[in-house]
Amino acid sequence: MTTKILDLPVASYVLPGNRSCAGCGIGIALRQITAALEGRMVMTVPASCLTVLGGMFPIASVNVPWVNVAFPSTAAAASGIAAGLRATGRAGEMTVLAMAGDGGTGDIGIQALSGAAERNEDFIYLCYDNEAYMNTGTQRSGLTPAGARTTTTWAGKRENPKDIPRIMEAHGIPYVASTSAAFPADVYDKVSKARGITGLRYIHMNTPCPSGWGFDPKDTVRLGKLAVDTGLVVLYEVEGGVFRLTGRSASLAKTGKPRVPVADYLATQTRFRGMKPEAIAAVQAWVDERWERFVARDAGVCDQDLRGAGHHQLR
Amino acid sequence: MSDQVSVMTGNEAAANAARLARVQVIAAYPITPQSPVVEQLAAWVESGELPAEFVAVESEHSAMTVCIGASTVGARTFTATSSNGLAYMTEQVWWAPGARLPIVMCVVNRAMAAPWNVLNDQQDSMSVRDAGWVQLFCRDNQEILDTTVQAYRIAERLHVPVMVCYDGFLLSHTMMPVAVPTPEQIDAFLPPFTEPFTVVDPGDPHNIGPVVMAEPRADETGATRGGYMEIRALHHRALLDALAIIPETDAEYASAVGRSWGGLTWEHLLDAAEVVLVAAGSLGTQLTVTAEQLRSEGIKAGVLGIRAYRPFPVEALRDKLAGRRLALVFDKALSYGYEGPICSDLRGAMLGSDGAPAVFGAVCGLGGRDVSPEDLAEAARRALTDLDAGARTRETDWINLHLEG
Amino acid sequence: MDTLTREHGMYEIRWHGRGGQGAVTSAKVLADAAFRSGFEGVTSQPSFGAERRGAPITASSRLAHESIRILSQVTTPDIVVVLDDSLLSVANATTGMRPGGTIIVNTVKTASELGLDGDLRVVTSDVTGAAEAAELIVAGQPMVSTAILGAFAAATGLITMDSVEAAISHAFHGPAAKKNIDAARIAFECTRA
Amino acid sequence: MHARMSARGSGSQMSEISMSRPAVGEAGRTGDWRNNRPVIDAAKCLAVKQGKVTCQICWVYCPDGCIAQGVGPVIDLTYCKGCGICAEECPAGAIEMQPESLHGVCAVDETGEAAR
Repeated sequence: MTTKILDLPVASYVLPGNRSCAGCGIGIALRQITAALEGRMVMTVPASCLTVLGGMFPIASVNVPWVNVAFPSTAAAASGIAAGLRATGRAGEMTVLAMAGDGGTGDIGIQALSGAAERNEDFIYLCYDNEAYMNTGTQRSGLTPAGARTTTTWAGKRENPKDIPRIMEAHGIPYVASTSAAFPADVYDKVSKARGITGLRYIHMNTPCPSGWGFDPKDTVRLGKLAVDTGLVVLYEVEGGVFRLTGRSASLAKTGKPRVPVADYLATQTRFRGMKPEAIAAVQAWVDERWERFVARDAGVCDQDLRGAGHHQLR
Repeated sequence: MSDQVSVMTGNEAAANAARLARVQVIAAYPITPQSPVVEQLAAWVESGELPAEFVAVESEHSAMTVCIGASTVGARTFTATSSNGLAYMTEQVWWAPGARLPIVMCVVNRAMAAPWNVLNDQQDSMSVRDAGWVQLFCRDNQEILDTTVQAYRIAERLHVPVMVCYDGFLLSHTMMPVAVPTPEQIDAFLPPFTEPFTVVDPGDPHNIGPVVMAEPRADETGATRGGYMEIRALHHRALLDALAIIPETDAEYASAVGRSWGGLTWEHLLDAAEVVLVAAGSLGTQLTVTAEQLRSEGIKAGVLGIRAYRPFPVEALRDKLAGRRLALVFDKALSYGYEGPICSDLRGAMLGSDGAPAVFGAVCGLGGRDVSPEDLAEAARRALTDLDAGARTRETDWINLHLEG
Repeated sequence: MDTLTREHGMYEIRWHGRGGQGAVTSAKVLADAAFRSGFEGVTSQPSFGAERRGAPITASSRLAHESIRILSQVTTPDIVVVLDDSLLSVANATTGMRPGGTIIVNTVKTASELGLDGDLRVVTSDVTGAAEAAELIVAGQPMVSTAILGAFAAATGLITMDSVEAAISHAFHGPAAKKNIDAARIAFECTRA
Repeated sequence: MHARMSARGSGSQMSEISMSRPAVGEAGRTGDWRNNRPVIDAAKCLAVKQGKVTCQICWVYCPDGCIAQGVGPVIDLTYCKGCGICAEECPAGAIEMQPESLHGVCAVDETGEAAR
């Protein structure tokens, strides 16, 4: 069951007057992430928008321990922090949370992340996916969706984004989840669940970005929800190899309600302006195919194959 | 209980030092000729002989990152690498000193690719000399063990990482007798690390390593705190402080363990020497044979070994070289388009000092090119001939180079 | 413009805007327009660092009849340009201004209503109104970044409207260029000293 | 101003490393970034109408943590950047984004009170 908004903790670790852009999705989610860990945590963060939100020396904007690290190194830094806490007898004092953007996770950070996942290091890795290098001015990443214009794909990106949660699942880690900053309670629940699991827990979080995507900051939540309603973003979790849809995606699948056409979502953002009908149709087909696969997995169709991939029980 | 002498490789000596230093987190990635260091440590961790976390990372970049993460939360850390491995971790080789983390890393000196070559020279560590680490060079396996232990004391007093450099194969894979101190001796010398600069505590949250502006800025109490340049200036000051801390630590080690390595520099036959042969690492050991040969020929030669390359011991070098006719510097590395790095640094250090000798450079041993004491002696004779002919500066002499086939 | 003349013939300009408002664009287009107006030396630079939408930012420009060899931020401006009057209370816009300097403010208020003290020449222009009149609206907001150059030309006489229009045409294309030029022309007309 | 590195002493107030402590307002009074301000219409707010801490949707979605739970919620206009998410998401349509110019430029504190 999803935690109700009124049951979410009131305690807040994200301080007002921080440096994030107005309407940034990261802030909405970070409030719940830190609350779910009750501040008993240490974050490690690479160069990214989150670094800026965290504040410039000598003042910090988030009231939890935080270690800034180099761009490619988030998962390795979390590995080192976890090892250091074990070695000094402090592992029980705090959860290690690695938090990086899509580029820091799926592009430059994927080697360290894959290594840490293979070693089943004991930390939560949360990727806030705002679908491009936003902190440097909206250059394409490997997770930028097809059709999106960025400052390095002026005519719109040709390729579909790589599916990092599936890559992480293939490592056989104990917990993989997909969530969205537009669903704070879903973020809270998944981080809370991950907190109680040992080993590498991976959470992928769609995070709308007003300035990079080209929409009015007031629409951050509305568009994040709309993305889920189209099936472009799917809320789910894979726990111990068992897949299930969660929250709005689960009800969408259960009711069989028609999904919102992708075109309606693309029309809300200037980054997709000028997309040709064929390109939109291709994205729709891609979303449909993925959605059918997710629904089938939710019904247990492909579960068996993927469950075999978990190998950490050997350790 | 006193030292037990065993015959071992330089890599084994380094591993023994890490064990004796009671390192808490080890992270490493294989590369020749460093791998045996961490293989040995992995075995000790598995057997329980060394109660440490061993993180078998997927790259050198991550090896240094794991040390950074673990050191940030106050653990004593160790890693080792060589050549391209060091180059691959370069980003983090800069991060560690900038974050003032007392990490110790052995660099088993090896030639840089391309082309591939696994043998010794010192190009790898020279290429990161400016990153802000203390760099110490070792001349034999005993010094590797003793220096690696000393490195922790230096690093943790200054909050600066220390790179212990020793020559690949020539030391790393060469067996020689090494006296291994007892754990009690080392425990008396090296207290646990308890005072990191970094604070990682949910009860007292800090944000470590955030963006620093160019100019100083007020903190939450209104007090002005430094900008990037002030933080870097204090880092530089710590390196300058190392000029005193390194010899002090060596002296403390001598009283605890009974062996001293001279601190910043070391010397052989320097009394009344007119020609001083200068080098870092095992080449210096060979040069002692060369100097004795030259003395037997009536040439007043001596050796001045560089133990601390960063910080560069300017005053010690000026003092030792004042009044000599010639300093002949042997580099196993090159700044392409210029000359050997130690030669450049030494010439700069001598400039304007009283009684400064002429400084000539020679490059040798790149990519493991063999060089004998006699080859080095021949280079010294050539240099003296040039000096007698009136040269005060000279092109770099390439020893044992066969461009003509 | 005697008050603006400096011994070495250089004019220093500081811009105050908000992230996303286009002050950096203003400074860039000014540099081009000034070059086209006969200044052999022009520079324009943002204040370097993270820019966030809505957050106050500054930019610097220099104009001279010789090549400019100073790249530091402008701290003693001859001219200050403020892209909206809400910045006056938060950005210390007049700090360091030279005596007799000119401050150009995008506002609907009059110069005296702004309450700016000191040995200053206060010039006002409803640049937002000009952008609205020219239908220069992006994402619901009137864009003042180029229109302000009309006010700059009227207030200082250092650049011609012809050069402003040429510089805008160089930076923008098609209908966008036309709207920007229209806005700059309207702003030129409604500038009051 | 310059200092000789070889001499210790000055600079003892300076930090050896970059390490910050948390405080509100790292980026300054970010309320200054705002073009439009959220104003809650108490007559429409569900929490006010029901006289208890209910709904709080504006609270949960505020990216900056500028809204405190309450009957009805309280917006901190010193730091509210004016993104408008609260107004967009309010199920009762009780929050309106009003142009700052209606309020004058320096009136944050008084009108912050008024907005409650």
